[in-house]
Amino acid sequence: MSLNDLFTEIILDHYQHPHNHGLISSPSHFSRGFNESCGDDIQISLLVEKDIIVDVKFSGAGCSISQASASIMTDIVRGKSVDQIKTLAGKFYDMVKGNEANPDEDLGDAVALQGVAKFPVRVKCATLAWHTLEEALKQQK
Amino acid sequence: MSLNDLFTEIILDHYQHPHNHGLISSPSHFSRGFNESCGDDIQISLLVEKDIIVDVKFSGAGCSISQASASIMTDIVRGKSVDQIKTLAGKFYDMVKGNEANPDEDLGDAVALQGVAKFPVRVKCATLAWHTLEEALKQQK
Amino acid sequence: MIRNHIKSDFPIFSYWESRGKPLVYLDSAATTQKPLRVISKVEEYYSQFNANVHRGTYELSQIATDIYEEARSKVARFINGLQPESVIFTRNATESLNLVAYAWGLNNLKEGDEVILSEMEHHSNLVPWHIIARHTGAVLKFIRMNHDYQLDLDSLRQILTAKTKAVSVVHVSNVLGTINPVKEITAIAHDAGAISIVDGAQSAPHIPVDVQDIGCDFYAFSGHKMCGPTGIGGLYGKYDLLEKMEPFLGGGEMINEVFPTTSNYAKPPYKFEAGTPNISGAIGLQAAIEYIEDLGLKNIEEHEVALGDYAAQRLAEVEGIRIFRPHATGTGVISFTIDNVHPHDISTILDAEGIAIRAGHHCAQPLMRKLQVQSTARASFYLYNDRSDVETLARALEKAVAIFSPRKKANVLK
Amino acid sequence: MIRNHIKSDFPIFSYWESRGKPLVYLDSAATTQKPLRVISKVEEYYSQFNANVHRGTYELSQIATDIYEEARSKVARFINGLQPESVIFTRNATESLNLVAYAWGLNNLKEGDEVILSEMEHHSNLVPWHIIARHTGAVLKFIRMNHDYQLDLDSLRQILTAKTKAVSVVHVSNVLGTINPVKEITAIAHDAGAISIVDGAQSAPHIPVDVQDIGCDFYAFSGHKMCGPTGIGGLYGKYDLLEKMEPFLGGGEMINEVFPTTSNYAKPPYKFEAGTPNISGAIGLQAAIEYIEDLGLKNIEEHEVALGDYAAQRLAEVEGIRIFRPHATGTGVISFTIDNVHPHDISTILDAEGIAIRAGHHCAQPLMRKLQVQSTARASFYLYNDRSDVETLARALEKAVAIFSPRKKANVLK
Ligand SMILES: Cc1ncc(COP(=O)(O)O)c(C=O)c1O
Ligand SMILES: Cc1ncc(COP(=O)(O)O)c(C=O)c1O
Repeated sequence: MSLNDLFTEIILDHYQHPHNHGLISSPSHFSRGFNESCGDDIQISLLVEKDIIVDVKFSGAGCSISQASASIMTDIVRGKSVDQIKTLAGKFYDMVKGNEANPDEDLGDAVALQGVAKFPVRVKCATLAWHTLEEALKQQK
Repeated sequence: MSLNDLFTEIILDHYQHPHNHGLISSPSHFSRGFNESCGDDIQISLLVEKDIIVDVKFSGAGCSISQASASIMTDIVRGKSVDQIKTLAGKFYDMVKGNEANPDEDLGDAVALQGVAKFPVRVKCATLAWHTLEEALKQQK
Repeated sequence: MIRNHIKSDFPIFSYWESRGKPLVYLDSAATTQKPLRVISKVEEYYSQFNANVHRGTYELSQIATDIYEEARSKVARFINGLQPESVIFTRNATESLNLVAYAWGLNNLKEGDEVILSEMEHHSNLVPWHIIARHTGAVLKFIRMNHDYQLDLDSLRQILTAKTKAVSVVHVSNVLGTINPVKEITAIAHDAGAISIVDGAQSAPHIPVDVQDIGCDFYAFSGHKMCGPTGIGGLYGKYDLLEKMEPFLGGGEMINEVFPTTSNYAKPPYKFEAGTPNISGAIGLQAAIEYIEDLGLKNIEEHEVALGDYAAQRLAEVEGIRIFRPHATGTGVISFTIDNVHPHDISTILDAEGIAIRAGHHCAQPLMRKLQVQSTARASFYLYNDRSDVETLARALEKAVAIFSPRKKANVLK
Repeated sequence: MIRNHIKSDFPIFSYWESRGKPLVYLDSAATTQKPLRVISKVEEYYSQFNANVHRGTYELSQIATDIYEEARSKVARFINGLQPESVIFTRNATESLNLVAYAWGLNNLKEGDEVILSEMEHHSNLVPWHIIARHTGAVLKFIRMNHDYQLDLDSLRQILTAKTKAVSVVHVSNVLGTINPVKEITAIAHDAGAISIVDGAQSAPHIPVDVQDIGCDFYAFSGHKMCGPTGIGGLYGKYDLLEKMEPFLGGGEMINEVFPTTSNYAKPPYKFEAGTPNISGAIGLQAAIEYIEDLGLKNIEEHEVALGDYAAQRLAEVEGIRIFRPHATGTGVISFTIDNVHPHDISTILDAEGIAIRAGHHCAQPLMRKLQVQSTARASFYLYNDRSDVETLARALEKAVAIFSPRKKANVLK
């Protein structure tokens, strides 16, 4: 396993300069997720209108993988429908768990996280944002 | 280890025909002892006058060793002083634990229990009556 | 069919054989012997993969976590639990039952509520309820046992009331070998709105168990009674019930967030596994289950019942013997007494011949009183026993009778 | 002095060495590696002497009981407990602390009573008290920590009141390595009529411990953190206190007489050991203690302090590092953060070099908040570590800094 595959330029970039960071002032959905094992903490706030994500922000603290994954995710999901997100999340989990060698192009920048598959201890970090997003969508506010 | 050394004629005799079996009607001292491991249960009632055991009886149920040891003990301790009993008990423990190859003659018939030293799992059975006696003497009634 | 020479899978038999003192081990209801496969697995873990689980952020810890969680999945499949997360690792069946009594009982029982047990329970399914009853004011009631040593389900129906909150019974009795109809008992309990708890310490090792088919809410068992290491056991619980429950032990692993004076908890099973678990124990237990499954639980059961039947028949020839074994559901456990020979003396005489049986109350004092005995002798068979063990046992019992019958004694003692 | 080549006592190091991935194990505060001597002892037990303890009436069971009880005596002598009977075998330090919280706390605390903990406790000495406080209405208070990561005893004196019933503190912090003055704390607690409880999970393995000298009422520790097997730990308690206490878990072994709805209990330590114990674990723990004693605890302590001091000095050279280690009582535990490199990322980068350290909250979330960090990285040294391990660590940390510093990154990644 090479660290190069994990700490890619894109990851470090999103980590050091996260996109969509903060809280939406009146979100329609919100959830907070933890990784007990390493202390990652991510809050996701959403504005969903007619089943479409019109706005999304994240805040929290954690390692480069969890934060970069959240930052990238917010970029990707904006404008997508709730159903599309379900599919996307599934593709993302498959990729980082190494179940899928050729990640779907819908994943966009998230393919930068493909290297996580070689670092099983970091899978939880990569998926935290996505799980928290799915939780938020479940919780009608 | 030979079973002959354990189940001697004297032991079997005391087991099948115990001496001083029963309860003293108005004892000055009383105690009940258990062996959790095998269910032995012995009750000892005493009449002590001027520091001398003038009467002693035992009842209860248990294996041959525990019952025979109680029966023999009641024979030996009658007429002895409380101090003498302490010494005797100590000698008895030494004998059944194998700490003393040549048991003291004061132990009388109790030397029939010498073989117990070769059966470590039975030591508790042999000492139960004596421990219960010592407990009874501690408890002022 | 259990294959011949199976004893050679268990190093302890060759050890004593090689010392000229072959071991006839008939105390498997207390604890079983361990096959080499289990012993080696534990050794391998410590020599190659030892690290703490769950909290680690490096590869070795991930390996340890993976094999620990694989063991959990194995246990869940073994008893047909719906999901791995419904299995909590504990020290033994006793701790599993205490976990239920404390975590469920302390928070769900109030004064006057009733918990139903049975007349043939092991102390492990009695004393925890005594403690919780003292704290909560709950009342304990008992399913009666009939003359064939079976639980009387009518008596269960009679004592059930609207206040009954739990019915907790032993699956297979460690004294009588009775297999209780836990599926029916569970259905009766559920009809009355009570939860059902099964003490499986003597079923998991010996008969196929399907917790979904039984339908019980909790099922407790011990690893050391099924070829596994000491110090590991399990509690299966229905997941939604586990989710709703308060935790039992507090500490590392079982939490989500901890503040100075409050905390919130992780999901089951972690919520119930505080502190560093017995990792090597869990891994050894998996190896034990694999060993048992390779032999086949149906085969093990048949083997034991056949030995039990044969022993019941052969031992009936011993003078003055009284056997406590149901006609309806006999297994590989035989408790007995012999007139004029105390169980402890029987055990000593057998021990001199290299035969290990148990004498005592078998942690079931109320049952002893019900049987009107102070103690019994008990031979319990497992997959590694065979008919020659029964023969050796029977002959030694005849010797015991002779020793305590003065008329015969002279002829037997050398 | 610890002898050279001590790593060869531990099979796991040769295993990874032989696979071309030498293991630099710096997570001994989580769990330690096991010497061959301990692994073999467990194997020997299962291959030669395995039987259930205490209840047996045959020789094999007597042997098992004797070696189990010998292990108890060994533990008692190791911490200079007055008598073997004051040592209770548990699964781990967490269970030991829960035992005290439940068995002592549930029965001795009432609404408004106070329990004093400290700001540097492990969750294992926090969450059990949260649970008991919820059941009893007792109140938790905290000894403050000063700027050198030491407990401030004045703050203890200030918060002590007539309602304080117990003071429970960690002996050696698993995050900071601080050695707390538990003897003084115990004296202060006793003066106020409170009992004193010491969490010794990180002291028993690393420094000489004398519970009589400390004077504490309870002392908890884990076997797996001191070269012993997983699944075994201990609780030392003053015997008269243990005698007066209600039991914790109910079941076999811990009773005297059991009736359907009541029971009375055996003497300590048996009163607190319900069910079949982790026999092989206790025996393995004895072997671990013998191993440690052969090396000498004073030597182990010196070795670790020297490594810790060296590491503190060497790591201080790493850019952006912040080390959380008291000047007054540094040990072999070093927690740190590095600016702009998250502990979890540090751990992954180190892992790629075969270095196992821990990253996270170390089961001490309130302490993390006090330190104003979310998590730290932690290297913890034990008897088998040496200066070359520190060197490897320091160089890998420099690499981590470089990876996260774009300007340097190109030069370090191959
Ligand atoms: C200070 C301290 N207390 C308690 C514990 C709990 O130990 P265990 O997980 O073995 O119960 C630990 C170890 O994690 C510790 O470091
Ligand atoms: C029926 C039954 N329940 C519970 C137990 C307790 O098992 P353990 O001692 O492993 O906790 C036993 C074994 O002694 C048993 O036979």
